[in-house]
Amino acid sequence: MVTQKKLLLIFRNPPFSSSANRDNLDIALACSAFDIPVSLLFLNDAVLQLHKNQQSHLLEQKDLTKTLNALEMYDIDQCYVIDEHLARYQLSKDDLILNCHSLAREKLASFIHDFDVVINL
Amino acid sequence: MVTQKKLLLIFRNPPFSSSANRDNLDIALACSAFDIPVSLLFLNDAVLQLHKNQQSHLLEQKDLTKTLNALEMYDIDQCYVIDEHLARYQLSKDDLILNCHSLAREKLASFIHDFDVVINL
Amino acid sequence: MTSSTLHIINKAASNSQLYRDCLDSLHDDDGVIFIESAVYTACGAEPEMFSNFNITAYALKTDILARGIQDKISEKITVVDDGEFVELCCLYKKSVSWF
Amino acid sequence: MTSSTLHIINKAASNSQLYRDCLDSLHDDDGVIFIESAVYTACGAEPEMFSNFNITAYALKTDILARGIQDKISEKITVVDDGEFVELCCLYKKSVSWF
Amino acid sequence: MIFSLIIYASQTASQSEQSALRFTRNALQQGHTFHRIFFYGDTVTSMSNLKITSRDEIDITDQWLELAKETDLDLVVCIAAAVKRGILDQQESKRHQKSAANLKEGFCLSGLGQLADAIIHSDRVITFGN
Amino acid sequence: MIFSLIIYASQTASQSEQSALRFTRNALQQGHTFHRIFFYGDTVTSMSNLKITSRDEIDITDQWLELAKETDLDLVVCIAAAVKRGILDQQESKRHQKSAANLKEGFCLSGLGQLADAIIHSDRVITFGN
Repeated sequence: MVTQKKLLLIFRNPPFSSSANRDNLDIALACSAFDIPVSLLFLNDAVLQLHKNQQSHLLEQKDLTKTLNALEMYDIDQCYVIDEHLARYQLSKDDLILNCHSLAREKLASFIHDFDVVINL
Repeated sequence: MVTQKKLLLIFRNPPFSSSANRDNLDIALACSAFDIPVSLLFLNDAVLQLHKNQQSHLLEQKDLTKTLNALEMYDIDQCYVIDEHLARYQLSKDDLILNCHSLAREKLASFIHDFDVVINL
Repeated sequence: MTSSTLHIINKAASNSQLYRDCLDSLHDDDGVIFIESAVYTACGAEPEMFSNFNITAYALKTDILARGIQDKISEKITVVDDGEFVELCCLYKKSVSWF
Repeated sequence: MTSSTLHIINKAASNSQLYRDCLDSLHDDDGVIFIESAVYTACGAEPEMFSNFNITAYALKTDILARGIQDKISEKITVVDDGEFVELCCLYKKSVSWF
Repeated sequence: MIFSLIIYASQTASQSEQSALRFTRNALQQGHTFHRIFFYGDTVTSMSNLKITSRDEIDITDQWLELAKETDLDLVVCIAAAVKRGILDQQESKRHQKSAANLKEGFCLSGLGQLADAIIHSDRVITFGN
Repeated sequence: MIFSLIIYASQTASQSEQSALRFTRNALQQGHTFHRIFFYGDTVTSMSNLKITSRDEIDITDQWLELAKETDLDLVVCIAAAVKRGILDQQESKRHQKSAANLKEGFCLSGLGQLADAIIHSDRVITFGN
């Protein structure tokens, strides 16, 4: 029997700057479909990916917001941000499209420690 | 009649990390063949590209050192580094494969100001 | 037309080395334009880092709107549309892109 | 086998945000290995930034030799060959790559 | 004013190609001309005609072609960058005895001399990169 | 120990694919096994059979194939990443009515489910990226 592993996906990029955020989200959906428990951590500039009021059509890009909003349908509701990273961009949790848990920066190491597999794109 | 333009190519990457340094060197050779006066500026981590004793065969990569050494044959002898950037990596001009002019960091802005076209890969 | 340079930067300020190199390269009367992810630098306190210089800092409207940060842009920043970006590239004698 | 994490970092320290994030993520008894352009971080004073932590810092020999910096590696760094890198990945329970 | 652009960024990895396209459209509207658009580095992989864009996405490469039709843009893809990434026109495909050519029609493979020429003959050379 | 690797970096833009290859060779020498090597993101453009490597350079992609011949490696290229970058096998080429297929023989296009499966069935998942 295979033991269930906890997967953490770390996001580090602002929106529209690379395909990494979308690629990482696609991993989240695929792994969730295989019943792997998935958590998402939006580090640093990646909190900007969660900012409300984005208008991706202005850049003729696909809207990642839709996929992010669909996460709950896939039973992925473990999303995390770091307080200090929100503050750096003068954001509060209300400015985000997802309902995120916030972590103190000092707790980051023990948070990561608890996972079995980490993918950091 | 077309006025002669002075071209500056800025390098910013350490060796083996991207194709930018090689791509920039190829621009230097092509432009020199068209009689465009070319200068090369190795900013920051790019000074590491000039470090002696590299062994690119260990990474199964092509040696940029050979191309750099061929620059003089192409009459490209205007190569610049920033003192402070050398010092950051505990390098002196003797550690470099090219004979470079060194610039104080405070002179960088007026140095760039004097060129007509700048490509910064 | 000026004899100065327009510096075009497109990365967020977390790329601090890129910003340091750009700052070191700013000549009197140069301009800086924040495009793509660099428009976040035009928010709040961040443009302070450019305040020691006699330069004008611009930010590209389309990229600001796409990111939904139009209400956060610092008063020190001149917001320009796509057409005005082209005009700036004509106004300044050359450009240097930082990416 | 430990229950700790091996952090694999491959960029030069000029990517300071990457290093800050990696540092923030270091748990007691975690290890860090510098590969590719990160081996420059194993030179001289740079590894100081990791000295506040109870971690072991490694650097990959092949990448050091390719860059010609074998004489500059700090004494605080354990230089490992390609085989030992594999062994470290077995020794630590998981890895996190920083790039 | 005569512009040339260097585009140096993978289309999938950045917004650069889209920024360059918007810049070009706006400059043309203002009556400026373009000596050349030079695609270099990882950008060249966008010019594959084997690329499949999903229905809800926009292929920026095709927009370059539309713009070029209306305005006679010279869209040059660096030949050295292209062949080492597997983007071939008929001639290169034949020369290297490959099974297919995949450069999108409307783009032209050529050498870095075309970039040097663009530097000489343009009032402004703008780089969009990543 | 059972490893799987994720490789996420353009071959031309980084050393990551070479690092991953060296890691794999050394782990195999030590008697470890690999459940899967998963090529994702811009990495997939390396798997084009139209790519032309100059005589003084080494094509890392071919070295994966050599290693796979000796050791039965499962080299999976993410299908979504591949088709949007113009890397097609015969089946995808036919399905999208394209003129050619260009995936190098020895690599296999498949979905992200193969990555999930690799996570479940491997003791270690290591990412090499850029």
